[in-house]
Order: sequence, then structure tokens, then C-alpha cells
Amino acid sequence: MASEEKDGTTRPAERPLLVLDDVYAGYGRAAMVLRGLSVKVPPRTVVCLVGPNGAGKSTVLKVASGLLRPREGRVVVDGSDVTGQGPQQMLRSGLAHVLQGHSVFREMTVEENVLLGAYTLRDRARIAERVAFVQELFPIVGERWKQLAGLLSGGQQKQVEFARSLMIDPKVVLLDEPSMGLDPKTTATVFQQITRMRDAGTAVLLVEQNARRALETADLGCVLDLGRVHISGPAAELLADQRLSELYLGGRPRSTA
Amino acid sequence: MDGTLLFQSLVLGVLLGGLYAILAAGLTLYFGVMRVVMIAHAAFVILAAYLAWWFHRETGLDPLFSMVLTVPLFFVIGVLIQRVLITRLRPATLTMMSVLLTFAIALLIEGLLGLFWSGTQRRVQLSYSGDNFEFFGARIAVVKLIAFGLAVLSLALLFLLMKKTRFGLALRATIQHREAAQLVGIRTDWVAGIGFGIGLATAAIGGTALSLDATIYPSLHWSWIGPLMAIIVVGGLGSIPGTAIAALVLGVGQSLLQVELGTTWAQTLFYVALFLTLMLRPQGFFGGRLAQRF
Amino acid sequence: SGDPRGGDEDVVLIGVSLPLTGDFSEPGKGVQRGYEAWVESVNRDGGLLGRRVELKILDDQSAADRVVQDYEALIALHEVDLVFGPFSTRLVIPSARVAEEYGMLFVEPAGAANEVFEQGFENLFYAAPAIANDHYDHLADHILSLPEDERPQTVAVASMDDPFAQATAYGLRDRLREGGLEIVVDEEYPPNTTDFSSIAAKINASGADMVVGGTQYQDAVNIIVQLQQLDYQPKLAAFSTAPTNPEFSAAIGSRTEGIVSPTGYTPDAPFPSNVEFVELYQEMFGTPPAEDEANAFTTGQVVAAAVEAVGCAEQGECQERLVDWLHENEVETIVGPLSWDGQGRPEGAHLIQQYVDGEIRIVLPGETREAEFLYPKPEW
Amino acid sequence: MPGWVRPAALAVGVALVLLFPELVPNAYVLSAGVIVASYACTATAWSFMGGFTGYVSLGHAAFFGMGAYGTGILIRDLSLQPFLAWLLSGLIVLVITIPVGIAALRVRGASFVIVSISFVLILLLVSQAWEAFTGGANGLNVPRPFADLYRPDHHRIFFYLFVALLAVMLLTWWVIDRSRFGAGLKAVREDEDKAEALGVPTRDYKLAAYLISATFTALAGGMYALWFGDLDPIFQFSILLGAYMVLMALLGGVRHLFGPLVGAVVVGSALEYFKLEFGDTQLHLVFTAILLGIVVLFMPDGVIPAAGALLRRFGPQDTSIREITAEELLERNRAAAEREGAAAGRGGGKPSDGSGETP
Amino acid sequence: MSEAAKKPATGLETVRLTKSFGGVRAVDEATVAFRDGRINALIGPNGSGKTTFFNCVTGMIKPDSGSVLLRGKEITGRPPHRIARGGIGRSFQLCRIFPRMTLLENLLVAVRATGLRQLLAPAREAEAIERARGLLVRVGLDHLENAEAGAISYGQQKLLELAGVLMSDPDTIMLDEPAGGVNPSLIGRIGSLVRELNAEGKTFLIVEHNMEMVMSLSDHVVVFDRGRPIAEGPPSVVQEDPRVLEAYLGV
Ligand SMILES: Nc1ncnc2c1ncn2[C@@H]1O[C@H](COP(=O)(O)OP(=O)(O)OP(=O)(O)O)[C@@H](O)[C@H]1O
Ligand SMILES: Nc1ncnc2c1ncn2[C@@H]1O[C@H](COP(=O)(O)OP(=O)(O)OP(=O)(O)O)[C@@H](O)[C@H]1O
Ligand SMILES: [Mg+2]
Ligand SMILES: [Mg+2]
Repeated sequence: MASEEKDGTTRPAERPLLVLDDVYAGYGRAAMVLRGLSVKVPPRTVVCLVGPNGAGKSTVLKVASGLLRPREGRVVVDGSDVTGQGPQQMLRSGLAHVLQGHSVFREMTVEENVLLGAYTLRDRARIAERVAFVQELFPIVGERWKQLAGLLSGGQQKQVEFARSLMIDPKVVLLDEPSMGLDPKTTATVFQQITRMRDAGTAVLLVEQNARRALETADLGCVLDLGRVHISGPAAELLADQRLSELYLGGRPRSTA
Repeated sequence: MDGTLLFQSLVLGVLLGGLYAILAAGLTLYFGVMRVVMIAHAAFVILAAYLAWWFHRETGLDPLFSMVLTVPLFFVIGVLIQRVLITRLRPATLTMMSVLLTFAIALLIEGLLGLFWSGTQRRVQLSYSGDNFEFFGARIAVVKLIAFGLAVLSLALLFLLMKKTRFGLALRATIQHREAAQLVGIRTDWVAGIGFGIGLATAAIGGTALSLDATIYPSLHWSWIGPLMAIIVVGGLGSIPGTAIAALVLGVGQSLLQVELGTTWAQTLFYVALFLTLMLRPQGFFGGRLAQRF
Repeated sequence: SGDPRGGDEDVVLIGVSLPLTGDFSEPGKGVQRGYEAWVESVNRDGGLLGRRVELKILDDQSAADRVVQDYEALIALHEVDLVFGPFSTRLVIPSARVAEEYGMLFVEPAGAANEVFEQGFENLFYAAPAIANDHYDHLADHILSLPEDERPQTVAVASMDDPFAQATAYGLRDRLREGGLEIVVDEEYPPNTTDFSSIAAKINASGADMVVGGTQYQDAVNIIVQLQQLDYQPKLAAFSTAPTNPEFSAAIGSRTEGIVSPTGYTPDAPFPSNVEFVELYQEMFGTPPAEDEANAFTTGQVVAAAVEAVGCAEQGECQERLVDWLHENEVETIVGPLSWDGQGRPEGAHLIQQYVDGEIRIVLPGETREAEFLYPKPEW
Repeated sequence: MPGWVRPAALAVGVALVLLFPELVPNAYVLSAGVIVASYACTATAWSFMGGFTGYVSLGHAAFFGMGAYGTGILIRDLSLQPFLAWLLSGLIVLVITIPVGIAALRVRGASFVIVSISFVLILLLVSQAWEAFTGGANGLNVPRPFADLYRPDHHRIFFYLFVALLAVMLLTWWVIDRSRFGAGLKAVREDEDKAEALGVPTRDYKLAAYLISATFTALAGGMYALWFGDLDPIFQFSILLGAYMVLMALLGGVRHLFGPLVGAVVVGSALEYFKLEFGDTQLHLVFTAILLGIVVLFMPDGVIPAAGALLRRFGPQDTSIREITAEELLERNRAAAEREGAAAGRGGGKPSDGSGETP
Repeated sequence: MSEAAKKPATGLETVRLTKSFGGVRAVDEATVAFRDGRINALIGPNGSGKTTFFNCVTGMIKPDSGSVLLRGKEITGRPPHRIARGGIGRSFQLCRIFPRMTLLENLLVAVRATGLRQLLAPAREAEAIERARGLLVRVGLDHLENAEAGAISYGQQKLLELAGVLMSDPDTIMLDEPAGGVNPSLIGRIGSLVRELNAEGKTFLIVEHNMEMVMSLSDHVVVFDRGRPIAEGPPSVVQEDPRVLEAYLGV
């Protein structure tokens, strides 16, 4: 796929921070989910993965963050081959992953949840600074600081999760449907943060079902189907493609009625 | 009941409660925090008591010194059990299957104890086993006081470890959402293993304390596991202070009831308390998390 | 494994199930040693009816369901010629039923409680001098013979909830109560009790002059230690079974002095077969035999007497003849001559032993005593 | 597998079971057969609760013991005909289980395990302490229903009685397993709250399963009492007995009709063998432990499913992902939509701008 | 009389429904009515009490005060299964399926049964299987019929849950974020499915943050904020309401 293009602001042909090369992966004895998948995420870029349910998007992120070992293929982070390493090593190589669905620590307080986001950090001042930042970004986090996270509403939990992932500054961020369950206002905040991270030099691999919105934010887009990248290209081009819209982005609003 | 007997029973109850507390502390750690129902905990306690007895018989040294060996040994065994066995269980059925798996471990320990040291009842023969001193008209046995002291000390350590260290945080996170914990950089397999090791280390301490003033035999653990389970439920699963308070209350209660009702009926106190707790306050009386939901 | 018969017709195979593990393993092993000593002695003398004797021992783990399966296996699977009884009243009743229903003679060394003899068994014989309720008869006689002001006035009783243990303690308790002593504590605890501090506290608080324990083994050790911890000093302390166990003095340490216990047996008894038995036992195991060992040996003697008299030892009709013979005859044993009533009760009494100068000695009744009865007992 | 295999296997199995008393070499093996049959009854009875609803009870020995003691006490105190006493005692346990079940089923998961363990421990204490009623530690003697039988004949009769009881249980199990009631119970096993939201009256269903399970266990216990004759608190109300039920059911596979039965045959014979061969040491405990450990770790669904999985390993791999792309799918759906055209038109005809009414 | 008959009947109604958790008033004296036969939407910012409202209505939580009425009949505080049998089906926001059953079995469980005869009737009856397969096709999961539900993707689980609710054939269908995590092309199909069922007479109550879906699908929208309704009306009206713009859409 194309890695060096578009958006005149970024310099071309920068070395990608995350590369998945011809990856095959699957769960247990079931059939392979990813079959020869390749993705590259350059720095200062948001790559958006879209595709039908069950296409393997989450699986891609799991392989990238080391939660799932690929059966074949390579995972490269910032130039070094990290295939088969576990999540802790991946995190050390500068890669963070926010899971799909709900992954707060339900029986721990919001405070503990957020501080666990900084588990690898030792610098107290920095942690305090970050805490202040996420509390401001998501007011609910500050308001419910001492409450058990599992008692928050669905969307509030997602906010805590996102806040948790903002505690560190990774080189590569994998986001699995960060906007799911969030109200429109908060969704906007989340997408702002994604842009901010991108602008700070982070490579973002974003999976979204809110595909229009995501592609509007993203630089590059990949359409995943049957465990392979089906089509990829600049996000704007994908958005413009009538047929793709119909297939994967739900057509135009009201057009199905 | 006259005053001295009442006070004597009270004193005995407090001392007994201390022992209950340390024996139950590990159990609440696995159960409340790690969601493993560790039926074999009492078996490990008895194993530790056997090792203390054996150590004393072989070396002639005070059985308390056996802890130098048993505490690290149990820690390692705990880590291994978690890393080799418990991790193999499916998360969906962890609670149920852990009951059966640890039941098997309990049987295994019982069987091996019987194999090596026979079913005979054993008792450490200490020169000071009958020593006692007066305390406001009651008598306190030296051995019981030592056991009580050990319990208090190790409970305090355990509490600090869980509440004040990063380890405690990491352990709880690991149990609640393993993948998410991995993704914030926690080495989940080691954390869970070490948590288990610590639980078993308390069994080593508790077992040694027990061995000072009790008779042991391989199947003894069955008579301990019931009361210990009741204590951790009443105290609130996962809550160490809760466990300590429940242990003291039930220990004193048992001690006092025994005078009026006799030992058999007095033992039902634990189960009555257990049922009442689950009916009225499933989260336990002294904090801790909801007992009924897993 | 492997069938020890191996088609060998020259062997008399005797089946036993014993609690080698579990709650009763301590006495169970004693019984095993007694049986082994008896086999050794019989074989040295040329066997039974000229055939060598072999034992087939199974472990019932002190469990009733096991003991039944064991006798079932011994009789139906291993096809033993004779069976001996197991240990403990609890186990004797179910196993006696198996033997009864297979028509086997059942001589047993341990089922001493009254219940055993009330089940209507016709093939059962208890091979010891007295049933449990009568164990303390000599002690009761002695206490009641003391002048009023020297007697203990108050008695504390604690007994394990076990037919045998209770029978011994309650036999004494009832006689003392009839004799006018006051029972100030009467406690009962289940066999799996581990914490005796409350019982001890209660006994201590009552300040009873005398403490009676209906005990097996470990419970006695525990009660005594707990009483010591409370600094309770009775004038008389009697515990069944435990003090006669060779491990007892090691467990209590130097503080056994004056503790009393009934026994059906003493190694020093003058009966001729006993002298031989003690010698043989010493040779085999290096220690003098205790009561359980002796009862087991007695069991062997009783069965041997019947077999030799009737002239057969196999399953089937022979067993009936053995039973009939025992009902009608007296047998000379290491505990003296034994005879039984219709239910298999022996008709005798136990001796009373006491730790005197660190040794357990017979102190009652007067004619057989090896030492003076220590009363009041020294502090422990 | 051809269609005739199942019925044929079943017929052979039934014939073997019925002929068993005639085939055994001696009365001991027959008595072991009675024990295994009683185990099969208890394990199957257990799986009505543990299998369907996933509520693992380690305390089913409580019902076994109550059934046994109930039978004995009814015969002793009311001089009832033994089998009448047996049925009545099953009924009494059923009644007692109603309040117990309502209380115990308020908690789930591990707490339920604890409650079940405590239930059996309480009954142990009560049966020991309430001497006047239960005979305490002296035990309780249950008179033989058939007087003066030679022991092997006694075993033979009871073998058939246990098998008949087992047949009733298996039939009940089969009916429930394929019913909507069974489906509701299985939903409880997976996610109780969700099941409730779908309209499954979870509490009533659980209670019903618990009652069936308890009553059958009690009937097995009562039968055992009539066969065995001597009851003792420590052995009737033991956790180990409850654990054996779980082990057997689990080993065979709780989701299969014959799972607990297979488990009981395997474990029951193994236990009997271990105890006979290694009974003089504690090795039999070690063997039991290892067996349990292997089952839990390597075949948590039991031998029957494990065997099935092994067979399937040689078959084709399962697929779970769609083998057509979204594009092809769209075409297919389009075609389908066109076919349904008219009907869809009626449905879609409703004004969707919602301007029709104001509240 | 005839006037009332013409108007769509008020189906689900709450009167001053209140539920607080500690200090948080999750639902605060909410008085709302949803008419039968409509597609109603319930929107509001995160934490505004929508899910709690659902839980109170379906009996999963006991409200502190106030009442829930279904066609005029009080159902407050009834156990969830009774409410479900009364014809209210719901899905969960944090999707709940039976993970160790196949997709088909998941649906078969949802068949309602009452009375002993029905209870003991076989669960895998041909008619039910037929219906279940039909639903699986409609949510695009037919190829996974025999897969274990725990092994399908997050979005697929949401679809399965939706199918399960439909399978139980309730009159009133309450969906908590049915579109969350679902592919946009499928959202369209779910929309037409909802409309179709609505035409057959089903009432819907949908909580959703996907504005496109809410606006295109619903007849009536209720907006929640801090546990109480702040606006309601047809989508086009609500969309313009300044309070809604302020509190929810954040523009
Ligand atoms: N734990 C698992 N075990 C077995 N198969 C799985 C597992 N998780 C996912 N799958 C299968 O892998 C495929 C891809 O799943 P994945 O979660 O990657 O999809 P996705 O693209 O993220 O879908 P969604 O948009 O619904 O989240 C699916 O077909 C699913 O059935
Ligand atoms: N069990 C509980 N204990 C304590 N507080 C709770 C509990 N459940 C919900 N809350 C609180 O009640 C409020 C409403 O939560 P609810 O889940 O109903 O919100 P919601 O409208 O569904 O939000 P979302 O759009 O994020 O799903 C929240 O502030 C939440 O923290
Ligand atoms: Mg996904
Ligand atoms: Mg919600």
C-alpha cells in the first residue's frame, strides 16, 4: 500500500512506526482470521481501519500489541522486529492499545484506574500533571475520582478508559472504537485528542465503526474484509468513493429508507 | 456463667480469633482478590504445621525457626501452583473449576502427608507447652500468645502490602481485567503468581503458629476449612481488616458459646453467621466486595 | 496384591480390616502388631491344625463404608478361612453384620461398648476381660471406699462423642454419682474437635476435685495440656485409653505423674501364655505390648482355641461349629480365662493403672497392684 | 455414525447392566457393583443442579445423608414398611429443601459453593449433637427390608433397585434436557441476569432443579441406607462424598445424559480398586486427587466431549468467518430484497418522519 | 371513548420515577410516556440515566419511588422475568449473550414458555429453529449459526443480542445502544428491520448516541439530562431545541 503521500504538511517517505507485514493470525483451532494482512502506520499519521463486523479489525490490533501471537508474518515497531513479544515488551517499545468494549477495572476506583495508566511511569510530577490534564479533559473523571469505576455509566467508563490511555505518551497508539457509547459531545473531544496526538508525532491506528467521522479525521484509510486489506488509500478518497460508501460506510443517510 | 470463667473464655476467644485471622487472611486474598476458591488453603496450613513438627523432631530446634524454610518454600509453591495450574483454567469457569482443582490439591496433600508421616496424630512436644501466666485473673498460655503475636504481625504486613504498594494495585487490576492490565504494562502472570505465593506464605506462618498448640493429622484440614470460609464471607471477601474483625468476633463468640452449649453446638455459630451474612448483607459485615456476584 | 492363597491348601488365611489411617490409626496399628505377634507365635508352634497361618490385612481408613467393603472383599473375594475383628466400636458393628450375614465367626478385640452387644449378633465375641462400662469398676470401688472427708467431692467429666469413650467415662460417672459425689461438669465433644481450651476453662472454673476423661488418645493429650495451661490441679485425673499408649508420656512430657487409666491388660500378668507373649513381642518390636496389642493377641488365642477344639477352619458350616463351641467353653488367654454370655459379652473387670515415678503401673485392685495408688495426685 | 449405532449401543449397555449380577465372579464384585450403581445415582442426581444450572454444590452429601437418616428414623420411630419410609423420606427432604433452596439460591458462584459446604457441615454437627433423634456418634441402625437373606442375594436385589432408580433419573434428565425448561436452566448457567431479562423465571427454575436434584439424591441415600444398614454422621454427611459426586459428574461430562453414569463407573471402580490395592497407604487419596486434577485441567467438559473432540480433530477444521465479501453479500441481499419487494414496501410505507403526532 | 380509541394508546409510562445511587440521582422524578406503536428514542449525554431508566422499567433495579405503568397497569417492582413475560424485551448496553452456547441456541433460549406442557416441550422445535435462522439472516450472522457465541467479534455479539430480544417476540422492545460497534451498512439494515417490525405493531424504545440513526428512524424523541426529560417531540423539533443542543450535541 501507499505509505508516502497526501497531505502536503507531512514529509514524504518517513520510516513507518508500526508495520504489520503479511500477518496470519487466528484464535485456537478455529480458522485463520487474518490472512496475509499488511498495514503500515507512519509517524504523525492516523490510519483508520474500517470493515464489517467480524472482519478482523480488533484482531489486527491484538496482533500489533502482542495480545495475540501471529502464526506467520512480522510485526515491526519503530524499525525493530518485535514479532511474538508480549504486551509488556510492546508497551516498552512505545506502543499502547485501548481495547474495544469495556475494559475498566470495575472494582477499582476511577483514581486507581487512571493511575494504573501510568503504571510504567515513575516520575510523580509528570503523573500529577497528566492527572490534571485528563481530569480537565473529561470532567466526569475528576468528579467521580474516588468512586468504583464499575458503577459508572457505559459512556463514563469509556471516558475513564480513554483517560487512562492518555497517561503516557506512546509512539504508536492503537484505538479500538474509542467513540463507542460516547455522546456526541464527548466523541468530539476524543477525536480532538486523536488529532492532537497525531500532531504531537504519534502514529495512530484507529478502528472505528463511526466510519465517516473517523475517515474525516484520519489521513489514511484501509478497508478490511475477510482478514485482508481490501482497499487502502488516503482517507478523503475512500470517503468520496460511492461504492465503498454503500458497502462499508452505510450509504448516505436516509438513503435506505 | 461466673465472672472469671467469662473473662477466661473471652481471653481464650481473642487468642483463638487471632489464629483464625491469620489462617483466613490468605484465603480472603485468593478468594476475594483473585477469585480462586482455595479449598486447599487449610491443607497447606496443616502441611506447614507438619513441617514445623518434623523440623522440631529432626533438629530439636524451636518449631518457630521452621518458618525460615517453610515461608519461602510455600511462596515458591504458591507461585508455581498459580503459574502452572490455575492459569490453565478458563476465565469463564475459573471460580468453579478452581474449587475442584484446589480440592484435588487438598486431597493430594492429605494423601502425601499420610504416606510420609502416617495418619497418626502428631503434636509438637515443647518444653513450654503448659507454661502460662496470669492476666487479670485469667490464664494466658505462652504458646497461644506467641501464635497470636505472629498473626497480628503478619496480618499487618499483608495489609500494608495490599493497600500501600504498587503490587497490590497491580494484583487487583490483573484479576479484574487481564488484557487491560497487560496493556498498562503489568506483568500479569507474575503478579498473579506472586499474589498466590503470598497467600500460601501466610499459610506457612499460620500453620507454624497452629503447630505450637494443636494436634495435627492429615485429614484435620477439613475441620478448618468450614470455619475459615465462614469468616471470610462474614468479613467481606477480599477485606483483610474485615477478616481480622470477623475472626475475632467469631472466635470470641465460639469460645463463649462453648461454655453454655458445648463444643458441637458452638461450632454451628460459624455457619449461622455465614447464612445470616449471605441473607442480610452479602457484601459482608466489615466491608469488602459483594460476595454473591462473581 | 496377588491372592495369598495361591491355591495353597496348607495355609489358614485370616482376614482383618484395620484403621491403619485416619482417626483410629494409632490404636489400629497396635492391633495390627498384636495380630502379627499372634501369627508369629502360632506358626512357631506349628500353625493351626498343622497349617501355616497367614494374615490378609486391609486398611479401612477408619471409615464404616470401607470396613464393610473390606470384609466383603476378604470373605467373598479373597475367600479367607477366618476373620478377626477390626478396631473401634464404630467399625465393629457394621463389620460384624457382614460376618453375620456370611455366617462367619467374629471375634473382635475392640468393640467394647454396650451397643455392640445389643445388635442381636450371634457370632460375635469380645476378646477382652470387660465391656467398656465396667472398665473403671475398681477405681469407683476404691474411691467410694475412702472415708467421706478424703474422697474427692466434685467431679468434672469430659467425653468424646464415641460409644466406647463414653461408655468408659459414663460407667465411672454414674457410679460416683450414685455414691454421692457431685458431677459439676459433664461435657461432650465430637471426635473431630481440635480446640479444647473452652472445655478446659470450664473444668478449671468448676474447681472439681477430680477430672474424668472419656478419651481415645489425642483428645486426652490436648485436654491435659490445656488444663495445664490454665494451671488446674485436680486431686485425681483419669483418662481412658490414652495413658496406656506408649507415645503418651512423650507427648505430655514429664507431667504425667499421677494420671490414672483403666486397662484390660498388663505385661506383668502371670498367666503362662502372657509371659511367652511379652517375650515374643519384645523380640519382635522392642517394646513391651500395650493393651490394644494384647487384645488382638487374645482374639487370636480365642479363635485358635475354637479351631483346635472343633478341628476345622474354613468358610461354611465349620464356622457355626466354632461359634457354638465358644458359646459353651472357657478359653485360657493372656488376660486370664475368658467366657461369654449369649451376646458375646465377656464377664470380667479392668485393672487400673497410674503413672507412678514416671512409669505406668497397676495400682488397683489391691491384689494385682505393682505400686501404691497415688492420691491426691501430685501437681502437673 | 450410522443411525443404528446409538440404539444398538444403548441396548447392549442395558443388557450388560441387567446381566451384571449373573456375570460377576463373586459376591464382592457384586457389592462393588451396588456401590457403583449408588454412585451413578448420586452423580446423576447431582447433575440436575450442577449440570443444568452450573451451580456447583459440594454439599450434596447433605441430601444423601438426610434421605438415609430419614428412612432409618421413619422405620425406627413409626415402624413403617421400609420402602414406604424410603419414599416418605424423599418427600420430607423435598419439603425441607424448599426453604433451604430459597435461602441458598440467593447467592451465586463461589458463595454458593461455600453455602453448600456449610450446609453439610451443619448437618454433620447437628446429627452428632442431637443424639436422641439421630443416635449421635453411636450411629443409627436401619433394619434390613428383606430379613434373613444370604448376603449375595441381598446385594443382587439392591443392584436392581438402584438400577431402576437410575433409570427413572435418566429418563427425567432426558426429558428436561430437551425441553424449554432445560434450555432455561442452561441459560441460567451462562448468564442469570440475561436469562431473567429474556423472561426466564430464574429463581423458580433454579429452585425446581434444586428440588429435583435434592430429592433424587435423598432417594439414593435412602436406598443406600436400606442396603447398607449402618448410618454414621461422619460418613453420611461428609464433604468427600459430595466431592465424589462432582468428580464423577464432571469426569463423565455434565452436559451429557450418560456423563455422570460414565463418570461413576470410572471413578467408582477406580476408587474401589485403589482402596483395595493401596488401601493400606494414603495413595488412594493421591490417585483421586490426580484424577480430579487431570479432569479439571485437561477435560473440563468431561470424557465424553473430550472423546468427541478427539474424533473431530481428524475431521475438517471449523470455520467461523464469512467466506464471501461484503460486496457479494450486498448483491445477495439486494436480490432477496427485491423478491420480498411488496411486503417490504408495506412495511416501509409507514411515514418515517414522525410528523404525524405530538404528545 | 372513540376519541381515546383513535389516539395511539399510551403504552409504557413512568410517573415521577426516581432512583439514586448514594449521592447520584441517576433517574430524577422522570415522568415520561411512550405511546404504543411508535418508534421512540431516548437520548442524552453520558451518565444522564438512560440505562438506569431501562433497568427500572424492566425490573432489574428497584426504583426508590415513582411508578412504571404498562398500558395503564402498574408493573413497578415486579421481578424482571414477569415484566419480560408481560411483553417487554430489552437488550443490554454492555452486551450480554450466553457465551458458551451456539448462536442458534442463544436464540432458542429466548422462546417464551409457560405452563408445564410448554415447559416440557422440546426446545429445538422446527418452528422455533426456522424463526431463529430467519433472524440470524437478518442480522447477518447466519454463517455463524453453530459457532460459540463467546468466540464472535464484539459487534457480532451486539447483533446476536438484538436477534435474541426479537426472538422472544415482545410487544415493546427496548434497545440500549443497538448501533454501538455495529458496522454502518448493518445499521441501515437494522433500521429497516425495526421499521418493519414497527409496521407489524411493535413498539420500540431505543437509546442511541448515533444521531443519524435516531433522527432517521424515530417517531418521537425524549431527551434526558441528569435523570429527567428536558425535551421531547418529533426528531426534527428536538434537533433544534436549544437545551438539547447545549446539553447533548455540544454545539
Ligand atoms: N476469542 C475468539 N475466539 C475465536 N474466534 C474469534 C475470537 N474473537 C474473534 N473471533 C473471530 O474472529 C473474527 C474477527 O474478529 P474481530 O474481533 O477481529 O472482528 P472485528 O473486525 O473487530 O469486528 P467488530 O467490528 O464486530 O468488532 C470474527 O469472525 C470472530 O468470529
Ligand atoms: N450501580 C450504580 N451504582 C452507583 N451509581 C450508578 C450505578 N449505576 C449507574 N450509576 C450512576 O448513575 C448515573 C446514570 O447512569 P446510566 O448508566 O443510567 O447512564 P446512561 O444515560 O445510560 O449513560 P451512557 O450514555 O453513558 O450509557 C451515572 O452517573 C452513573 O455513575
Ligand atoms: Mg472489533
Ligand atoms: Mg447507558
